[in-house]
Amino acid sequence: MMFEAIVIIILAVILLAAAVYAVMQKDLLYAVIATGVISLILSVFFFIMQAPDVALTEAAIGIALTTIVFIITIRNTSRREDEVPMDHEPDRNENDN
Amino acid sequence: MNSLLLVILILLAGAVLSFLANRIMPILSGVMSFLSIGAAAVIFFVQVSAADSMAIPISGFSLHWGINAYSWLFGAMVLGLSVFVALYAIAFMKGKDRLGYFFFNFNLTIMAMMGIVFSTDWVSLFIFWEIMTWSSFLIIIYAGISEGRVGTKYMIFSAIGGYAMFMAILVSNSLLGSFQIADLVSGFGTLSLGNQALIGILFMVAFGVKSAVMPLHVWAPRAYADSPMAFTAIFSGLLSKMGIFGMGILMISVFAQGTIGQTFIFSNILAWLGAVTSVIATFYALIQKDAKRLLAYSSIAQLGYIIVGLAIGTPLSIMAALFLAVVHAIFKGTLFMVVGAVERQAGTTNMEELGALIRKMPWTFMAALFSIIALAGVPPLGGFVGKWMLYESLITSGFGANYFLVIMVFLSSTAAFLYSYRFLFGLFLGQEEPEFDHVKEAPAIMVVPMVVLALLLLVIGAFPGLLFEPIANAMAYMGVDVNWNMTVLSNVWGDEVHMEPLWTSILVMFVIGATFLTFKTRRNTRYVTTKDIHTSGEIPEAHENMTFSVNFYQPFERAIEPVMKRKMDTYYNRIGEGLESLFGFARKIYTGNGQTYAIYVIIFLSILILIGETIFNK
Amino acid sequence: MKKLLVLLLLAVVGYSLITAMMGVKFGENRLGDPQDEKTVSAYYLNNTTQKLSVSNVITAIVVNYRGLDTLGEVSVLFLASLGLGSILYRKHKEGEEEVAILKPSSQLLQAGSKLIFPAILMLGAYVFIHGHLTPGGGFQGGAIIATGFLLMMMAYQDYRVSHSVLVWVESLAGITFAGIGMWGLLLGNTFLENFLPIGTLNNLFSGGIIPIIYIAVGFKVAAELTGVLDTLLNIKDKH
Amino acid sequence: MVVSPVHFIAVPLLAAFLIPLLAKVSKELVRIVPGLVIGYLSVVSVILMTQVVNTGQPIIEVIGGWSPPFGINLVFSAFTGFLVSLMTFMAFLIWIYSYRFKKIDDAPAQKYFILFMMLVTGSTGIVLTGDIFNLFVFMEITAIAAYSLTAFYRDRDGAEAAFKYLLIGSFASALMLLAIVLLYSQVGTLNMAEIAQRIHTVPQGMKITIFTLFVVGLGIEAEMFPLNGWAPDAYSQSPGPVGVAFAALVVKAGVYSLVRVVFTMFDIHGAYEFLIIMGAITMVIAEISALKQTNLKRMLAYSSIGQMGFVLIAFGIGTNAAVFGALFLMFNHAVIKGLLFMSGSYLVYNTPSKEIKDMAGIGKKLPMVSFFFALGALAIVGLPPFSGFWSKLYILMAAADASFYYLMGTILIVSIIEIVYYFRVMGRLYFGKPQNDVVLQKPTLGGIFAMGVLATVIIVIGIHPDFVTGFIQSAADTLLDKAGYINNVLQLTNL
Amino acid sequence: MDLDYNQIMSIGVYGSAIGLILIGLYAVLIKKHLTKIVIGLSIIDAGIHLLFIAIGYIKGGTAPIFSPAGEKIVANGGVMVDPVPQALVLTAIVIGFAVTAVALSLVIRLYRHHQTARIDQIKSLKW
Repeated sequence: MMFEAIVIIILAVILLAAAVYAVMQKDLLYAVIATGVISLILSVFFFIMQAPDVALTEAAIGIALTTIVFIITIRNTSRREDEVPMDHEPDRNENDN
Repeated sequence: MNSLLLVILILLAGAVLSFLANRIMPILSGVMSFLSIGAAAVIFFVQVSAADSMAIPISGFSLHWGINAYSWLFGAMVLGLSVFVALYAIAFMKGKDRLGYFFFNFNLTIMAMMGIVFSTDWVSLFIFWEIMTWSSFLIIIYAGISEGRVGTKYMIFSAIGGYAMFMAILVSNSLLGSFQIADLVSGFGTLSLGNQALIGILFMVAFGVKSAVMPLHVWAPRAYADSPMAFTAIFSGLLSKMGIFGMGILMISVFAQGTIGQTFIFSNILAWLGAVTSVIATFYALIQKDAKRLLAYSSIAQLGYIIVGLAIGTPLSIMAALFLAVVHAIFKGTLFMVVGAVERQAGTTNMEELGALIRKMPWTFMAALFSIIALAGVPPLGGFVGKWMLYESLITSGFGANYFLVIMVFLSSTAAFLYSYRFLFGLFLGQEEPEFDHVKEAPAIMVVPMVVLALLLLVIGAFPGLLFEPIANAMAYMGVDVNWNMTVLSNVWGDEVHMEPLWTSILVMFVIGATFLTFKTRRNTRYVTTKDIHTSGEIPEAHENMTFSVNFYQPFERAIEPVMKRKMDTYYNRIGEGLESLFGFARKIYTGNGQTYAIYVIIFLSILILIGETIFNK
Repeated sequence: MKKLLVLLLLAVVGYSLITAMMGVKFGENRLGDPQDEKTVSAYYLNNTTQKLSVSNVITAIVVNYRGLDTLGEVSVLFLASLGLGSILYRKHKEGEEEVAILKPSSQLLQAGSKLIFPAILMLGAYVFIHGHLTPGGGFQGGAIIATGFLLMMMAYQDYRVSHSVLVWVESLAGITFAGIGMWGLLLGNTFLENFLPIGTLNNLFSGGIIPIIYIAVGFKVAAELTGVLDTLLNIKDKH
Repeated sequence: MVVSPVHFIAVPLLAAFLIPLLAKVSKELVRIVPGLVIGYLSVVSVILMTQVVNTGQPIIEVIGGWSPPFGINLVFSAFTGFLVSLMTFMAFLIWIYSYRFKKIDDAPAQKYFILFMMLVTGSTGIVLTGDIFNLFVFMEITAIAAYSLTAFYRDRDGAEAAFKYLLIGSFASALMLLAIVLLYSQVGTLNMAEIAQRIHTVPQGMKITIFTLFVVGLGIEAEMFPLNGWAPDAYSQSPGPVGVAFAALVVKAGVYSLVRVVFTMFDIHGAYEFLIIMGAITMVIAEISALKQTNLKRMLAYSSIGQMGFVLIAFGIGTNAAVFGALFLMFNHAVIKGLLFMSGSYLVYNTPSKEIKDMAGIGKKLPMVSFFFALGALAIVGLPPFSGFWSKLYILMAAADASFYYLMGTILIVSIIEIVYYFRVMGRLYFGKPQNDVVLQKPTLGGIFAMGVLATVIIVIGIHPDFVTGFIQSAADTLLDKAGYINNVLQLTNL
Repeated sequence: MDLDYNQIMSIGVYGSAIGLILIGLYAVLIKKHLTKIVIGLSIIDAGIHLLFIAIGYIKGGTAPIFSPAGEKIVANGGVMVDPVPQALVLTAIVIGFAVTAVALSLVIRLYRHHQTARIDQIKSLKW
């Protein structure tokens, strides 16, 4: 039982780290792969929590399909998050809150 | 079938038919409208009696219609004048486009006014009130002057009034449990003073807008002037009287029941507003160059008198007010028709350009002359009687402050002489302009209503008792007993009203004299044009004033300049602009950035999380 | 500034979530007494084997107890593939150069894919056919099959799944699902009623309509996901 | 075959799956079949509605033979039935209206009708279902159909509007899912009747958290301020008929679910005042934003949001009379806003700039359409004798009876703003010179028919409101009868 | 370590679920790139799914699948985890994928139209 708990904690740390990486990474391809990692760990989580059906689904859809859809999108748009804006319109919206 | 319903349905059917008739032949539109109004008038005067009433059940409550002496007076006024105006409109609108639209709304407005008159509960009154508002709005924008801005202003003020009424109705319903007008009258005294004031003020605002009382009048001049004249005759003559109708119900019967009616302030404020309205509007009328505008302001001023009369609240003053209301409907209707005829024949109503139409449009001039005399309150026409009663009632009503009111009313009616004269001079007298040589008399179908109404004024002036009787009935119904031994009435027009020989002779003299003068001028006078040689060979330049019509009352204008400087309009415009820019600022909330919207969602969520306990924990 | 605000908001949201989750003890048995069938889950656990003869309770829930959810879910996927087509549709302009999105892949991948592809299909089919017995089912199986097709599309640049086949599979599967539901309405007065004999537990042919529906779902999901991938992979690049 | 509420979901889904095959037979079938389905559904709804009103008993339809709370159930009560009838009726008119609106030859046009049918199915499903998670699923069906339809036109900024809608809509579904998670952890059931029965066992703090999540999630769908940033964009960028569908179906479903949560599922009393406050804020902000709009459809969108605020206020007052008024307003809003969007999109279509200021004189080019627009404008601001007046009257009556005088004042002042901008457009339509005499698109026969039907409804209901008040009254009674709802749904358990 | 199993598990599972939700939310609210925002949305979804499964978990429970051997597991005093959340999450995952696909297709179209994928550059519809 305690083994499960330790695994969970370790996985949780990796999971959150992957999530933070996915959000912070400027290169979207890596970010997308990080989301794949999130799905992977999530699927393990589901498995540990006695949900094999969900784990299977998450594995097939979360890891494979979602990732590939993201990658196709990146291929069709821009790969870098900090792409140079096409029109140099001053960003008036930065502090409108 | 119930005759009340029949009247309404005939008018409604007339509206629809005239709309459809336009497809077949434009002129049929007007004819259809005239026929339906005529039929309705016949039914109204022949069939409708006090016994008629009907109820229409609607889920939750029911609408009641009925008729009484008070509403009969106004109903008679509406249909009586409308018949003439509808006849006039056939010719006036001939050749204009979208007649179906015009006559549809024309008929609908008249239907709505009859509906207001027939309503004995507030909801149906409100329904017809709003129908009247939007149908008249549609006619105002028919002319399309200044891109509907006039219409918008009219609609804003009407909406303020309408919704004030709506609120008053709903509040009184929630307090008294009934929408009946009679129940408000009987139950008003039981309400707390605060509620009385709330309901009273809201109703005052509602009716004040339509009767163009001082701070709420700004829509009126342009709206009156910019609508087609055939409609302005109705608009100024009758629509504004619906405000008076409601005001009458309130002042005469509702407030009499409540404690608020007895307070000095309430009725006096209204009386003062009326008096101020009449003075200011008269001044404005003086400086107008356009005959339509002049008449529009004059209407506002006249409504001011009526409101003064209602507000003073003595039997004599109420009688004066109602008398003036009827007479004003007739003469102002006629005058607007006159202006309409001039506009149609001469193409303009600018008094600085026009002149000397008397020769070309003598019958129109006759109608104008009679009406303007009635307007100015000169005997022997109807206007005199009403004004005299008003002064009398003000003087005898007892409040010391009313003497000042008398002065104000007197001031404004004196000033009214000035613009009356200007109106006659500017349009019909003065120098002849060559460009108006081609002008001809209006077609008979337009002249006949005007002349008939003008003669009606003569008849009322001579036999005011004809009007006193229904007015007295109406007042008796509203709970004000007319004491026939009042000073003025018992002198000449006592309860046994009869034609005094003196008056008869004066009247005959007057008519003959007027006719003689008219024809005399036609034959022998030499007409002087502006291009005549009195400049001794020098060709006048544009800036040199050769016409008396220009700057007619220049010295007077200079005298009243300080009063004119502050226009109510400007304040409203400023408020409107301020609000618009405020609103424009408010919509900046929608920045267009989807992320900002997402942040709003989370902000909202956080706020609810933080204060949710206090909101929901009950 | 904005970042600070957002962090503040996140703190509030996080705080409330944490306090909320404090009230939900982890691993606690919330089903109540197992014999007490007042709880929905307890009812499912107790009765599924007898009443439906399905050993995978989740399958029973997904396909039968809450079959309407699944029908809705299938339609969501259907709508997504439809919507994708409509959103990404572009009139083909004359003279526009088509650049394929994928780069040609290596020989190894091509050969390997060809080898693996049938196995993946088999696995997917197995997963959804045995949905009522073992973990897995229509969605999982369908998704697995779709990944198989994805592999082929990536390996072979010009690999095309016949659109009309996809449409046929998708439609027929969908019609089977909804049709079985309607058939139940005709026979048993309720939509999606299990009108077939339920068989014995743990047999392949057990559970009445459940395996049939799950197979249909499997085909449908596979077709829809493949359709989505096909649409996305065939975007004509402008550059 | 006996009609049953499940047809509202099964038949359109069956048709949706069938249509791709039918398209291989004939392209025309792609647009005929959805119409037939929706038409059939509106007939079914009328049959069921009369049955429900006559017997006084709601129809509880169980799915899969599992009685609630074990299976999902559909509830066709006087309340839900009223909304479903309204929705299917409007949907059928929208179908007629859009029948020739798009040319069928390009590929997305074939998808339009399926998407539209699914939008209708999702909305009716939200209203009919008695299960909270199922409601979530239908909401997603509606949402995905709505996103795709919003981005339908490629020549507008549809994709932008759709993305904003999707972003906020995803928040809605995430929050709602979270709420369902927490709710399930507390009550262990998903059936709304059973939740209502057990909600008092939930600790107060937890209950409020769940409720907050529901309110925010559903408030997005119900266009509550400040959650409605997506709405003006989505309304203005979607094709005309879809705008109608948003106003007549999607928002109604959102408001329905919010009301269901507040009135039936939870027993939080402060929620009513909350609805009033939020409704008032929504209405004020939306109407003043509408005032300055230059784009007609955007103006209509803000007006629609404002009306939803008004609906929320009416529900928040919470008395029977107020709920009656609110339902009446929902009916009116669907019909009138439908007419406005239908006529408005022809006006917009014939004005290349799509700006109100360039619509001068279009009334001469398109007299019929302009007439319908003017009629709709008169009705929506609540002028008698059109149907909009009655709902306003009833709601304000209820507000007056509950002594909400300030609220009444606010509503009426906002109504004045509403009058200003609607009448400004009306003035513009009829006057001024048309910019060009070319009529790009005359209204189709179907369009005129649909608008004519709506106009007739507006006038007839305006003159004789009792045609619908009976139905609305029983709908209001049903909504407020919480114990009755629970009993009706859960009595089947004992069978 | 005086934390018991339950506490560790709840910190681990709930913590990562809430953490995912918050991190995803951060991405949606702060990041400007549309793809990043969609990534954020899918992370939020993942967190909620995890939360849902965690709520259904029962300590010592087995997966709700009746293998031939343990047919009467409930009757014999054994525990199974709550099957309902699993069924619901199954549905939710598929729906989440559908939404993500639609979102990404919109991103592609927005990029085609505006030649940028920054959300603050794409606001031609406002006020």
